[in-house]
Amino acid sequence: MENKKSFNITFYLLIIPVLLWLIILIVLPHIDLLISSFQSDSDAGGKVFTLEHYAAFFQSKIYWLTFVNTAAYAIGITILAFIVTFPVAFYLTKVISKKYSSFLALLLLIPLWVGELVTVYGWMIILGDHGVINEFLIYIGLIDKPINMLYTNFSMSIGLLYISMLFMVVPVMSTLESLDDSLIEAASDLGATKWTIFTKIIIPYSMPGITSGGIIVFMLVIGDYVAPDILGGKSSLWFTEQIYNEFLSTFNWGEGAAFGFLLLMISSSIIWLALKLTGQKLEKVGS
Amino acid sequence: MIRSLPNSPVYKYTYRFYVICFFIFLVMPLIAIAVLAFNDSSSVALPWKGFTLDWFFANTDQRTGLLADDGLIQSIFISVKTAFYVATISTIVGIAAALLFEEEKFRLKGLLYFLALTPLVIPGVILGISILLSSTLAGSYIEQKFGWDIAFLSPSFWLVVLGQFSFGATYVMLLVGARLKKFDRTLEEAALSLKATRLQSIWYVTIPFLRPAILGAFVVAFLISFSNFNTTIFLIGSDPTLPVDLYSRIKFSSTPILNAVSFLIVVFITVAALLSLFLNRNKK
Amino acid sequence: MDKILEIKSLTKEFKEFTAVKDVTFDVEEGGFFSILGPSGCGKTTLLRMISGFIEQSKGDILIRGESMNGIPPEKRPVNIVFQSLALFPMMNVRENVAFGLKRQKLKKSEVADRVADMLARVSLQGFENKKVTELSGGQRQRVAIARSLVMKPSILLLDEPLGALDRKLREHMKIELKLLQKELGTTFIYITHDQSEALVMSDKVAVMNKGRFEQIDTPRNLYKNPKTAFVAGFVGESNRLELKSKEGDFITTKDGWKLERPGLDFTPEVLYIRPEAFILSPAQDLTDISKFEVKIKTILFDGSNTKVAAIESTSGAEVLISLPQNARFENLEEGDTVEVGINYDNLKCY
Amino acid sequence: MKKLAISSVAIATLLAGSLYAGNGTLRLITWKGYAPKALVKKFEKETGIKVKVTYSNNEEMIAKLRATRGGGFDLAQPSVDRISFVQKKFHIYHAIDYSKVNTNQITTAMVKAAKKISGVDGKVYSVPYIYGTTGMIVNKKLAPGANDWSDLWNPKYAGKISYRLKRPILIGAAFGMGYNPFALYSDKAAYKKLIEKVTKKLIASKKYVKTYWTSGDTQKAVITSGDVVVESGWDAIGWQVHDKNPNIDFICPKSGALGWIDTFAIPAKSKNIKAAYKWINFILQPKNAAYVTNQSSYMTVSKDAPKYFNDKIKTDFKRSYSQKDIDNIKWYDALPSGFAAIEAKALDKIKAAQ
Repeated sequence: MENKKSFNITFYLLIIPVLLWLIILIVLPHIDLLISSFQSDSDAGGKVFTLEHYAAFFQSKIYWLTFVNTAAYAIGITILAFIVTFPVAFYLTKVISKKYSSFLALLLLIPLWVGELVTVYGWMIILGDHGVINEFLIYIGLIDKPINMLYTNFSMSIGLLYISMLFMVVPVMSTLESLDDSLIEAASDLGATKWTIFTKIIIPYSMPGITSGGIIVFMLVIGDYVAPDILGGKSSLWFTEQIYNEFLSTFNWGEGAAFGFLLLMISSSIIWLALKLTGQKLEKVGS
Repeated sequence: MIRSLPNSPVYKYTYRFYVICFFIFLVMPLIAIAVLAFNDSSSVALPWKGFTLDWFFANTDQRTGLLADDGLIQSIFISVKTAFYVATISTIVGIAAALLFEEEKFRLKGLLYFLALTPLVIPGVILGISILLSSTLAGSYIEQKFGWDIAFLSPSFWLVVLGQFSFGATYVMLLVGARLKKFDRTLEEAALSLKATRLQSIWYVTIPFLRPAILGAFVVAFLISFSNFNTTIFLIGSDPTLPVDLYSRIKFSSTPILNAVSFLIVVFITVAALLSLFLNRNKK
Repeated sequence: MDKILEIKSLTKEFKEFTAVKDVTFDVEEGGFFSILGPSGCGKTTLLRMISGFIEQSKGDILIRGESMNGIPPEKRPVNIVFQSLALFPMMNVRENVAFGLKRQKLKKSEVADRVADMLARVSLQGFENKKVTELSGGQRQRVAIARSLVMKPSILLLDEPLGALDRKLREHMKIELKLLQKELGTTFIYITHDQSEALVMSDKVAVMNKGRFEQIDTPRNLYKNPKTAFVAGFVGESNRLELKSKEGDFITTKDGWKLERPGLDFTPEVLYIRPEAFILSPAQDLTDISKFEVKIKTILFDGSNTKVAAIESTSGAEVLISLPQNARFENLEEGDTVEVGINYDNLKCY
Repeated sequence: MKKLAISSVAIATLLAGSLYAGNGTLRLITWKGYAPKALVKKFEKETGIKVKVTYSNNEEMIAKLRATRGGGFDLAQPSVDRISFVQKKFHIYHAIDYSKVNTNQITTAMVKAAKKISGVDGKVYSVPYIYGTTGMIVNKKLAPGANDWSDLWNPKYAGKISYRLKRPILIGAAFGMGYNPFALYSDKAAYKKLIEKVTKKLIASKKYVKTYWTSGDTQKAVITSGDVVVESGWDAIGWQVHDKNPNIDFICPKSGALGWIDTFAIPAKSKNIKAAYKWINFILQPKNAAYVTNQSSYMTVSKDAPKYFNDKIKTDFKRSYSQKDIDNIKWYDALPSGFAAIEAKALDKIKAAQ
């Protein structure tokens, strides 16, 4: 504040823990990540500069194919999350009465807090060959042999959608809450159809919420490991699995660091692009 | 379309049907978990073979219930412990960050604020591996140079706490900061004019005003820590947290005991959520 | 003139209460029709029924003789200007005004022409590309009206559009709106709880209370001859005095103030007197007036609208009296005693 | 606020108190089934040392120890062939002091093998514990002809094949294709070429695979359900399944089963080396070792344990292994450094292929 005398001690008391946090746990580790990605063990036991980790990535088709595949899925699931949840967010904020909406909104948050591992496990139970859906369909006689759903790209996508979609609902609902009903009435009064109202009024209005939600969903999906690993099939290779493998089964940390850095690059550049396209700021995403 | 606009019945009921489907989709895994936690069968699958509480209480050679499974109890305990420390440290640093960015003016503030927000957009896996890399680097260096083996510089309980704190503080900062935006700054000025020091005015005026947000942020940080997997997996030592333990059990063998523990988590969260709804309603 | 809108026995019942009860009225082509009433009287419900956002429980709405039953809002030849104005924040002025025309799939050139023409008529040339958030309150108002009028509605419904403006701007907009309506010739139906807005702008005003129309009249008549106690109290300023009894040509207030008021064929309960109905020091040759003495308690100076609070000598009843706008009573002081008279007609009894 | 602060401090002290259980703990990282609950309880009772068991597999075990620079655990159980190259590079194990190991309890040949395979610079880094083979688990009713690695890409069983996408399948497939990968351990380039060939084969036949199993339980589950009729798997698992469904059994592939030895290795920063040796000597006591084998069907190296084997184990062993099969077992030799990376890439490639 303006008062110079009282400025000192309080200011330092506040900034020192924050600086320690940001420098030790955010900045330095990421510098290390970058450096490690350019290092490999020399025969003498020291470290030498190398481009081999990046070369490995760009030369083996499987790595960048997985990379592209992961990014494409992440974008697809982000879009899907929007399509699936937007009508619900709208329903809860604009259609039903407040009495029910606060209860239902709370219900939305429960799977979020229960945690990914538990809900992914739930989907495993549901989609398995002897899972809830197959047993039910067999029971009612609709099928006589289980449909193979678990361990496929389908089950993986369901899991990813499920764990991430609620992060779309929350910010979208908060922007929709501030949307004045009379805007919709005015548009209807001026002869707009439901579709027009939706595309020209509601969507543009809730764009800030959609962007925040989209970024969080995208981030979660592209960086997720549990759902692809537990629900994914024999061909669903997720880029985080590569990183995980490099660190936790093949002990090639340098290559893992390079992959991690590439993942960081793609996720931040797609987020940057999304912010640019919608003309928003990162600060907004947080709030 | 909205409450005040007339709709055709077809539209109205189709819409309602969709929303109902969505909520079924939403609760389906939770229900499936809950139901199969009481199924009298050793495999986690239908058909229903009768009701049992074995997966909570049994302690025989064939069946081990949750209460008899030391490993699982241990990992629940470790998770609670981790979450408690993470929430505490995150809350303290998060409040400091919120006060710093809302009330102070200094050079490079924009850059620092941007850094504080980055954990929101850095995948958890990356946070995990980068902290693993840097702590190993620092640990090896110290070990070679001084011969000290510093526990929290290699995967261990405290490294997990540090790793989860690195993003927990961001959430606390945002939640507390949002409340701080509504704070009437003249209250602090009034305290200063009544000869309180800056620290006293924060402690007696600002912090009490922020209390609901601080409590909320503590709970959020606790829950985020309790359910974290992506970052934790890289930093874990010999003490697995509940999600890590669940993960390896799901990978190696799933028995209804996993349903039992998942069911308890769901119940716990639901009760907590209903309680918060009830308390908020009473306040109004 | 032709009736553009006919409302017949319109009723709207909600679960717990009846918002609009058996309302019947006509609006003439090109008129400025106001519905005046306190908040919660049902005027917004009435407006929303006309626009089609709410379906009536009973009764008919006819526009140019055509029943509107079952016709959705977007198909009715009416448009609304909302209280909040409801300008689309993500569009600029031009896009806001063009919004409705684009929905009609008109040719681009026609849309552009009509928008430009409309913006000119509301004096907003040069603002086409401004964001609506950058406009002043008055400009926003005009955008909202232009946006509706460009649709060439038979009737423009205005839902307290001046409510959100500050006082000074509101005074200004009243006049501007009236002039705009005159110039355009579109029928306006205007709802408000502000009697001054209704009186200044309207050709006809309907006073609404608890779901019913109390009186439909010209502003002048409404003011001069309120038909009900509610109208007398709600429209314009009045001294309200409760009555105790009536004996022959005399009435007595609760305070015990006895006044001459011949020609009543019922026993009234309440008396309304407008502050300007008092005649200070009336000429002796005036007839048909009630006379009495008051003592000046305090002078409330307000320029042309200066009043005095005075106490009637016999009963101690307190009344507000307007001072005539001439220099004659400039020297009046607190404590002075003045003779006052009121025309029998101006003693409104209900 | 004050209340919150006070209760926080209270909880913190409470938690801190329980954080370290003290020195009387043995932190064991091992495979599922290697440390049965009953024996853990018995050990705890006898010695007063508490045992904390973490389940893992070779890759994760090594990765974890690498990350902690040999800390976090007091005793690990990697396969014998995966020790030397890791030790050379990361120095994460203590050399075994064989004077503290009760070698009388252990089959001599196995000790010899462990010493040879896990030796680095004259020091030995492992004590053998359990051995077994990776071969085929076959549903003889539904896949009567299946008897070799090459049946894992036999179109006859399309959609009903499973294996684990880890190192053994590369080796097994190589044998199935008529090569001997172990012979190429001295020639990295040739080994790489061979692995590339194997990779091609496995990618081409990926369409026949139902799923890749990931653990003992999952390999059991897929073949029990009937969804899979031929899989590569561990002998013990095959026998476990055989109990429930006699049509299913473990068989040694024609071109040779892969023999592995899982061992004890002491991490460099083990905090309780004493307890580690105690556990090794305890669990290899004939009765205890026999208990492990009887429970899990995993074959122990304990010399006198077979006396206490139940009949089931004996008949299982006889049924699956003829003398010819035993002679034909391909024992893993120490993996030269740099080879793990070649194999990891190959496995990634197979997983990613569509």
